Amino acid sequence: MNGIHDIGGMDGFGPVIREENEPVFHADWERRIYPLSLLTLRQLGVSADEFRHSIERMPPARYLTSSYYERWIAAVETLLLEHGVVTREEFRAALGDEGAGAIAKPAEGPPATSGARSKAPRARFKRGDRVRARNLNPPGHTRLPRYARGKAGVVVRDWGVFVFPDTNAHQAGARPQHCYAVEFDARELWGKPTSAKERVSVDLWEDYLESAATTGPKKGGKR
Amino acid sequence: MNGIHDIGGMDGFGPVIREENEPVFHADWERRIYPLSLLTLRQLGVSADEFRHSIERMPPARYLTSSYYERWIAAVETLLLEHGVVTREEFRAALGDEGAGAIAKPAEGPPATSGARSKAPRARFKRGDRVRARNLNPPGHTRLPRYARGKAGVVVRDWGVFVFPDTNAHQAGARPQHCYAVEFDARELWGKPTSAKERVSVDLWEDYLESAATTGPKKGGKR
Amino acid sequence: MSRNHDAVESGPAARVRALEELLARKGLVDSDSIDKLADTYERKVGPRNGARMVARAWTDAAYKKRLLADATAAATEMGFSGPEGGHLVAVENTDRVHNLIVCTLCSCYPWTVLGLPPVWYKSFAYRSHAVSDPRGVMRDFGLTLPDNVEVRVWDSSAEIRYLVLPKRPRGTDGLSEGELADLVTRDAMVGVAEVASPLRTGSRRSQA
Amino acid sequence: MSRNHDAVESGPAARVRALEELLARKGLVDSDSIDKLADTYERKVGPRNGARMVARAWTDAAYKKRLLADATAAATEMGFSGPEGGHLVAVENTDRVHNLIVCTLCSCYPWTVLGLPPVWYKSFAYRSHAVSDPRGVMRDFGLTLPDNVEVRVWDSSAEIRYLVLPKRPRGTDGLSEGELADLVTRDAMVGVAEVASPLRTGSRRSQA
Repeated sequence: MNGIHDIGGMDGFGPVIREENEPVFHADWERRIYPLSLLTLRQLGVSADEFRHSIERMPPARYLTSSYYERWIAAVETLLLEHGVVTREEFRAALGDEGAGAIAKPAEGPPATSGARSKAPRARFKRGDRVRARNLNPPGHTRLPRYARGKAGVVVRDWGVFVFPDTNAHQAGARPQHCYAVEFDARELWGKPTSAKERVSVDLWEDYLESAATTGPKKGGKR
Repeated sequence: MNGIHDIGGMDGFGPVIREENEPVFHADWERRIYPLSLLTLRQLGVSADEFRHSIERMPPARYLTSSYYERWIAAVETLLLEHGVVTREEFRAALGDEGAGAIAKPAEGPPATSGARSKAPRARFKRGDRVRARNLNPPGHTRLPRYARGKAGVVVRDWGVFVFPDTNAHQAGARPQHCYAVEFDARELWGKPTSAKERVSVDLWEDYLESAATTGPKKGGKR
Repeated sequence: MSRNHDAVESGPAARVRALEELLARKGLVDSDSIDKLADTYERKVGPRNGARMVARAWTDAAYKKRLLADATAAATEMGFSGPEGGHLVAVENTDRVHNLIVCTLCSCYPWTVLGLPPVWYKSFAYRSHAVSDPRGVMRDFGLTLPDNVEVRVWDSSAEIRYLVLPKRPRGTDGLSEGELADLVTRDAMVGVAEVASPLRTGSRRSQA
Repeated sequence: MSRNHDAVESGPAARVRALEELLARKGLVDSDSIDKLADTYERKVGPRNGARMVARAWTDAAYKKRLLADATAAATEMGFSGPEGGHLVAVENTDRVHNLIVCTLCSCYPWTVLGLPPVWYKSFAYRSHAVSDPRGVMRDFGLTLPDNVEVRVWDSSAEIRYLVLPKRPRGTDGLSEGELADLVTRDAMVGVAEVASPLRTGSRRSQA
């Protein structure tokens, strides 16, 4: 989903403010929700993908007005409800409302994929290949940031085989496949006429990519 | 700027809720802020472009948590402050805080353009031309939505000559130029394999566009 | 309901009052001008204007032609004009094409002919999804179009303001221009609805 | 300061207490396990781990080679491992290239070697601008790079976790590995700062 979490390239959030001598946790409740969440996720067998997606499905205004650990509270509540561990009635008795899961966007996953793919599939791309991130806008979880979609870059590393977040977050299959570091020139991403060199590397799964040769003319030379 | 206002294509806001027998204004303050704003903008000589940009520069969380007319309040306060009509001290005395302008992102406009361009410049494109929206990410105001950037479409209408928002909002020149209705296939915009036909027309100024032939292969045939 | 609103909005209400006082002291605005302008939008400008244009286009082929060629002139000719009507364009719904109007970047709307936009038109839900999932948005309004009808979305990103000319419903042959105008809704002129046939309502009633 | 925080966060504080009680009753979590895990992140895991790796890489060419070839193994060899360290990658700053780490989609971070991320790393300001304006973000931290230094941003969109190997500052020839580790900051290992030279501080002091 094109959620509020996908904020790479957005403007308007102001300068980055650094806190001097920052503590690990700013309050006792942060110190407790963090391990509480980790333990709960382990008990429920929730993957990192599913956990991330439970945060992404928060109402956008709530996402932006919540602190980092407040988003974790919301995620845990959503998952407890969706995994049938806690009911809305139990939340109401304990929290005074039905829990964040009651207002989270329902997950819309892709259809389950068969387990037909091998566990160590062959890599379609190799270092130096010019690729283009596909313009995918799935309704469910994805780790292809909007700012990279449709943009051409170069494979700089093959990280090996990883489960595919877009299906794994929805229990729709692990779909293991190669994941690559794809390097984009900042001019390609933002169209800016920078004199100073800037490149952004994004880790992208094979299903996010297509050969750049098939969709556009080759720009620039060899690297 | 890639502000929170540029939400075309975003997910997570839920279904559209229609109000039965909706009144023109929902409260007396809405009934007053609306004409108050129009009159103030007229007095200050604020263009629609500058007005829109004053809304876009609201902090994103505040933008999302404000109602439509609350955003107008913020915009008017910002413009009154920036035009030097009301001081922060006066706002503090009247409102209890320094006004929304104190927390708005400062405008970052482009350098002023010379008035060299003629008032009725020649149209570079004509109906039927295949064009591509440029990948522009200016720090200031723009009316080129993010979802259209980098996408190819077809000119379906030439609306004639209009002042250019990206400079006009910043008092950096009117830069009059042709504005076109450019029609994009939904598959081009969202990459979705729709069987049902969908097209989105966006009104785009000439400076937002380049000939599609120069940046990619021609897809599809004549129209 | 409206009392509820007042309670929730006591913040902005107090703020607007203070702003108005401040600007009045500075001689920038006055209470009479504010009232007058508010009255205009509450009483004079509204979807009734657009509905009359639509009804006339349905009954007067020459007017329809003028409307589709130059909606600004066609509106002015009926007495509807104003700052936001300067570049009005009418787009026609047919059996093959259905048009939908949105403004993703703010909430541009053809004020002169439809009045001020409803809350849903200005909502983030509508602005975000009308361009990426127009059929889903229409379903939110109870309108399900057949797959063979092409959807054309118009994002009002510049100074053009769009008005949808809906399809004339069946069973309206004998109706006058005024009766037809009564059938035309704001929602139909934005494209999230069709104009309902009086026949259908009638038959439903006769079944009940 | 921390009292202030408690006051502001009384909402979440009460909520987390109620959640913990509810889940404890269900036998899902217990207070001891929570304390133990919290302790681990407050006391055992932190940027000191990464700093020791950096200092060693500066003084031990063979270790540096191993670190750049397989940072996961190079971390494990020093006793640092864990679920978030499974795919650790070190990227080296040189006179020509400066690396910066971000996670635009959430807040992925190399926990095992740097501990939990600071608030600024998780902030919308950092996540949004690190990819589109990395030099501007560095300036927020007081770091202005010459234009001829290439900036390479790594967006942690998958399961790879990045660690920046900063440049060894001048004037550190005589320092021990432990003394070097004391110079290495978390910010430098994320790429928003350079490791300051002890010389510069010294000379500034001698001027004062």
